[in-house]
Amino acid sequence: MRKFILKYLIPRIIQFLTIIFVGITVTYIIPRLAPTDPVEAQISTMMAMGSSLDPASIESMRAALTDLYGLSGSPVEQYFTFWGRLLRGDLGPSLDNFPTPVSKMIGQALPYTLRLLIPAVIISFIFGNLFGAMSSYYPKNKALKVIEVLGQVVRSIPYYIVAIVLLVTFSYFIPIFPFSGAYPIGTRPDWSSLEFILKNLEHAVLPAATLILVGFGGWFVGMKSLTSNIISEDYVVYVETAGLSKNRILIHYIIRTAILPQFTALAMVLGTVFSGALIMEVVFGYPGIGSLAIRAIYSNDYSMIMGITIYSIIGVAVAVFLMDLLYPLFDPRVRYQ
Amino acid sequence: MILLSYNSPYDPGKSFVVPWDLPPSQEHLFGTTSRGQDLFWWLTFAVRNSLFLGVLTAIISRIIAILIGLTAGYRGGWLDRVLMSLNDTFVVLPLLPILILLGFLLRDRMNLFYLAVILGLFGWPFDARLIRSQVLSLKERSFTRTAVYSGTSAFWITINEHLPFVLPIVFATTINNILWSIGMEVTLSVLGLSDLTTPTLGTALFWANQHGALVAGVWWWIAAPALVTIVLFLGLYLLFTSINEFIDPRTRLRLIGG
Amino acid sequence: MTLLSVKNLRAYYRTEVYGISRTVQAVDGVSFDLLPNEIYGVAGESSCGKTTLIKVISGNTKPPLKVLEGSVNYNFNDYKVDMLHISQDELRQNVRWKEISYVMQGSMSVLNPVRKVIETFRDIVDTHERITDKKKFLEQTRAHVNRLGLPTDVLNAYPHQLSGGMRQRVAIALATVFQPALIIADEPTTALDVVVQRGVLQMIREIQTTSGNTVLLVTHDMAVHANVADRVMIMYAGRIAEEAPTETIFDAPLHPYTQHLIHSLPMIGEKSTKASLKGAPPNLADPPGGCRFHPRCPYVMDVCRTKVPDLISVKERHRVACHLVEEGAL
Amino acid sequence: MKKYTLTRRDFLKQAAAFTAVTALTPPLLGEIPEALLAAQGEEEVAPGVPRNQCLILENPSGTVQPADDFNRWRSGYSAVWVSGLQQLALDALWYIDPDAGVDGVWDNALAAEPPIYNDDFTQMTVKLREGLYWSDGVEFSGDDLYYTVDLIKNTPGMGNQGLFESNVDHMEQPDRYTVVFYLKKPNSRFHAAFTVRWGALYIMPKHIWEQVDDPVAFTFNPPVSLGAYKLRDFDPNGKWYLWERREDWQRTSVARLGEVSVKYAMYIDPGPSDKRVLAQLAHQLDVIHDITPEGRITLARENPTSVGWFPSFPWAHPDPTLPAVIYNNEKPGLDKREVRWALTLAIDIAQVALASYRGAATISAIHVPPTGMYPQYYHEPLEPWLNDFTIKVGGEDYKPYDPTAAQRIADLARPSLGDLVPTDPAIIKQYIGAGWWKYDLQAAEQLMLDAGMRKVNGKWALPDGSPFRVPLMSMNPESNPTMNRAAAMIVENWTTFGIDTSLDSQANPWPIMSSGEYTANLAWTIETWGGHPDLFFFLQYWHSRLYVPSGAPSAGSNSMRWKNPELDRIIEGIETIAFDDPRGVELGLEFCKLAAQEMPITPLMAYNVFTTMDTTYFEGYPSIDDPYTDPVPNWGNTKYMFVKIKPKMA
Repeated sequence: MRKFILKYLIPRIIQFLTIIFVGITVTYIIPRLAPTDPVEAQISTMMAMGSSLDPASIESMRAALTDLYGLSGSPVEQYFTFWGRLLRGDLGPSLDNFPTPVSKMIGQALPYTLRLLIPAVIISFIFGNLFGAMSSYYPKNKALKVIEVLGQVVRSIPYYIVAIVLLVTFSYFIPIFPFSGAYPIGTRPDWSSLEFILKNLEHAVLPAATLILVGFGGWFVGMKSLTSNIISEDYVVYVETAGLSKNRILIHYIIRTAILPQFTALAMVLGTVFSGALIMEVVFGYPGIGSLAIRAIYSNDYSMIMGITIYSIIGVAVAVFLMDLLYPLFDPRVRYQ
Repeated sequence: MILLSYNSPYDPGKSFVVPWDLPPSQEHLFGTTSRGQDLFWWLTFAVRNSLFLGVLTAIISRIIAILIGLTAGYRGGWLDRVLMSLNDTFVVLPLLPILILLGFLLRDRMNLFYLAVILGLFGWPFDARLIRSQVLSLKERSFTRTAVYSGTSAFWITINEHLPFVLPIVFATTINNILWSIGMEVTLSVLGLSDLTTPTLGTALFWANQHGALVAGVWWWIAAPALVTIVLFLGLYLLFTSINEFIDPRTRLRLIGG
Repeated sequence: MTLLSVKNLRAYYRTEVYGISRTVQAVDGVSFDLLPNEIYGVAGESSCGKTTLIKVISGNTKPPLKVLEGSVNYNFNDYKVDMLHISQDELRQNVRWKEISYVMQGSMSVLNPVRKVIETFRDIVDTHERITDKKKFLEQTRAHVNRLGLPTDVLNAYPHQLSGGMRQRVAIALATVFQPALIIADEPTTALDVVVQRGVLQMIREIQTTSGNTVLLVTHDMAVHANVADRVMIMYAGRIAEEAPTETIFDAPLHPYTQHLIHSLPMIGEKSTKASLKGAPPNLADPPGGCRFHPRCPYVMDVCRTKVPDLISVKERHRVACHLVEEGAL
Repeated sequence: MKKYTLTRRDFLKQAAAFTAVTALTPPLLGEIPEALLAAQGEEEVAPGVPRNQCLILENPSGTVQPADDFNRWRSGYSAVWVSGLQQLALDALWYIDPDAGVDGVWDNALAAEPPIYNDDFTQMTVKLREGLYWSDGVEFSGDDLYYTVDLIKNTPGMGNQGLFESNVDHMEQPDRYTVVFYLKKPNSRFHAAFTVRWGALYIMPKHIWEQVDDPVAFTFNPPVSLGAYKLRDFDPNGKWYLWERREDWQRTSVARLGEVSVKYAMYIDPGPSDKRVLAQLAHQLDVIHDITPEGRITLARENPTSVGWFPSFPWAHPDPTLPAVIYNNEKPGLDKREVRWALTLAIDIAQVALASYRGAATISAIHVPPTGMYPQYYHEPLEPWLNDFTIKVGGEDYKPYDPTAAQRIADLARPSLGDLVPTDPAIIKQYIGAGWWKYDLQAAEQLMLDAGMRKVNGKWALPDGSPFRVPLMSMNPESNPTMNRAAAMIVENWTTFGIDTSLDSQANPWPIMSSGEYTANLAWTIETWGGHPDLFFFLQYWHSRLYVPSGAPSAGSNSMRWKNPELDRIIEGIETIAFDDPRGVELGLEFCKLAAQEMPITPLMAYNVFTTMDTTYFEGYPSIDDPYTDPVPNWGNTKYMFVKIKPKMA
């Protein structure tokens, strides 16, 4: 056990912290290289929105805002203040919706994204892997070949195009799904009401389909290449010779072993899937993190963009870490080494 | 299509050179846009530019991936751990917000070339990991050991002995990388964050959206670039699989029976 | 009465890659019989067609491997099986493991690395005799394993927790759950060290003696054959070179290739260096004409280059394919 | 007997399918039978709220986050302001209409009469109406006004805190309905802070706020109304806000102008332009704030119940805002008047109008928006002057004005839009504007040479041969692509002329403008009252004493860094006269002439907003024929729509 902690756990904890540290530092630096200053953004936006401002009064306002946004001091001081706040779980106020804390807004949007993202990722993971394994196990099957080509093509097509094609096809030309939002206008979200949940599901079909379709091909091709080695492994040939049924071999011998690296890959692609969800939510007007991020981008809301980026870095890092921790449960070889 | 762009009767930078909003016809194969451009000819430039971006990105990211993958794989030890930590960090970073911020930063200097460089700088980690693991397995083989015992420097071992084995992987993933970068360009362009005056597959969709092509009934302005993108991706994908089959010794082995 | 009768078997690999077709003549005109209650050894260099032969007789013919002609007929106590025409279902249901089981080459790695050993037992048993009583299955399996001298603990272990020899024994235990009529053992000892090898061979021998079934033992290691086999067949480049009872093969080999194999075995007290055979085994995609051994044969004659030697019986139970023998020179 | 019944859901599906198909296949025109529509009107959009009693409007700021924060007074901007809060629930002292107004341009809303200044503009007296009540039954009085100004003046973090801090010395309350402001320095436009033109200082309910410890953090939920509506319900995710008419709406300031007959109003986030069009085609969105010109054309063709500001082309409501090509007057090359003029003459306004608005633009050659009452105040009086106006090109007098520009645009738009484009020259002038500057590359070239610029390898360069790069920044918000489309066209025009340029499309260009980190920029720095001719609204920032060089944030809207002694004189003149003084218009005309000569920025057109209203359930929307207010639904002024709009099926 001690060996396990030293050889397995400690390096992974270090990796986990490195990811978070590097990611967050980069996230801190990049926005500050941008040409715009959040305080000026605020002042200008207010003027553009038609508030009459006396020129002389702008100065006093500027000072007040700089202080409030925590932008005073040298960049190094700001950096340490930043970490200090982060460790306290305080991502600061949203600049665009001052003084609402960024974490509160993310907290509100996150469940929508997760409710969509998690089932979509799981579905595409299961089906992609299943079909991928089947396609290398049954190399002659025509239907699987068609699925493979389709999956591959869709996978490489940008999320935006897949989303817009689905939207146009199934909301405009064949209007069977709603074209915007997570529930109808005028309805209040009520997760205890079955009717509402059904409405929400109806709204989630196309956005989820986008993520599933794009994700599917990746798992498919990954599984196919993993299993193409495994199907010629001795223990597979052996049980084939022993007359085990194809399904049993596929599930217990081929998928069971090939799925392990796929779990690690699952954690790795979460960052990419997140980017996809961002675009998808924009196309479908789905009220999650993606919509929040796009609005923040359009309003130069640095603290919000940063909050979202930090959340997703931490989220993905935690997911990777958890996967690493859970991995020994699936793979006895690691467990006993 | 790329070659055709050199024969285009129209300058893609010019608007109102043909009647606008014409549906596809013999004269205008893909119809004309609301800006009075012939969509077919315009898209020949778009495909050319998008492919240029993809290839450039692929080249840059390949160089980085090879350098980092070979170094990490061969040197091992702390250097490997540092490089792979960096690698995993790049994998995990949500790229889109970062690209958007960089788009803000570079503003109109964000042309295709810079975009390719930036995408190249972000597009390497998956491949570097792949190359590293390949090198790790090569390291265990006898010829490496022989070379090590015979005193060949690490650098030359890497270049002479490992690169030839690694290159097939590099080629195999190139097309994926090209597709990825073209896709990123589309995403950024649709958000209006790239060089919008250069015709690309992304800017085609951007301007179509800007002109409300969908509700205006100018469906071909959306359909043509989407179709061309899909055909292009399909073509590149098929190229990818056949190259892969050709290069991958395992597949080849299976095909000829061993 | 024979257990297995193989007649004039021809099995080739046919591939077509990028328009170039290639044929590998892996098994080319092989005939032999297996008798009940014997250990039959098959020897030969790697890629001489041993593995292909096993594939065909155990019903594992999958493209690009193709049987061109010949027959493979079993007779398991009046249950007759034509291996080349049996349906996959029947093969799976009634023949595999129940009548023919398999100890594979590299048996070290035949166990699923991420499942406990007992799971593999369960899968195999369940496939052929649906498990209804789990307790009974566990008891029987434990008893079976113990009978073979293995501790019960191995059942709850993962493969990587077992030593190579132990894994090989587990594989043998797996192969004998149903007391099959034929056990095909393909290089069962190759990756093991000498001490462990002995144990494993002893186990095979014991099983054979107690249950009276037939073992088809394939290995390139002549020493192994000398130790356990009743009869030995020498294969060269897809064809049978010689077949005889073990003593005959080792005492009076007729084929130059057999002679070479025997002479290259280390003998106690021998001092002289071994003469090695010149050249490499032929490429079966483009085998030499006539006797396939002729390019390497120290006694090559003109006829060897053009005419394929027949496999002729020189004595009872001793067959050889060599022009020298045909012409009575030996 | 064959019974033909439809469940409501089936019907909705079919209706949606039908509308979508008609939207996408123009030849398949058809109308939904009236009977079916009536049935649809009984639909509930929310529990207890029938569709035909609920006006559904677009909240152009989209989704509101956080949704439950109604503090309109905090510094910063929130989408909640325009979710009905400032239109329906809050009220201010005065309103200036961007158009003609229900009862004149100026409306005394909470105030009983216009502001009363003393002679040197150091005192402003406000007299308030009596008999107005908050929605919780408390009476409105001078206490609320006094409290609001006092709180904001003394609370950093509140919007406009600096404005009141730097202007207000102290206040007095001679009686319950009168507040007197004593100013720190003379200010003839102090009332502007209280006057709604889009938004202004709204009055707080003192009895609520005085119980609050931290006014900056206070969320004012639920908001207590002084307007005719109160909040009924809202989406915690900020997609919709449902307002309900107050039982006692007669005790609010709009009651004296007419009956408030719309029972419910819902402000929603309908998604991007295309989705808004589809929503209106399905009669699920009564007031669209803005869509692409193409979307508007589709509605004009497919949905006969959709109406706009103009009955036909160009439909849009022109905001009192002037999109222009703004030059950074400090950049080498652009500091020369000749160069700025050359760039102006290198723009083909007809192509720009087609590319941006498909011709549905209202162009302006002079530096005030051609909207509201401004054509009468400025454009028409200046027409003869413009016809004779000359600049020096190659040492000779050159008449740059092209009076036929609007006509040309109409002619170019006609082939694709046909009868939708008016033919009557008078109507064209009213809808599309009058003339603009000539598209004359020869004159432009001569002007460049006059300024000492040189052509190197086919591209213009500075006199010393160094590159002259003019990237054009443009605003490209999510909601409206027209400015970006115009900018792309100008980039093309300039490239043809040999300018080294590119398009720099920004979602939020305002901070960049302010700091002067740009060369040329398509946006606006000129905004006006719309209904009132006073130009001090934007000119207050343009005096050279407020000049800030590039690199630091500009004072207000002088982002082009223009300074001119003549301009200073005009501004000083306006400062010292009263708001309604007729001399203001004369000074304004002088400003227009000066700006035409100097061309610090190139005026283009009005910011046309394609506000589109559906008359299926409601009628009485404002239009050019009944311009009682601006229909653009995020304006605080749209509260006047609610005394004019009537449900069709009561």
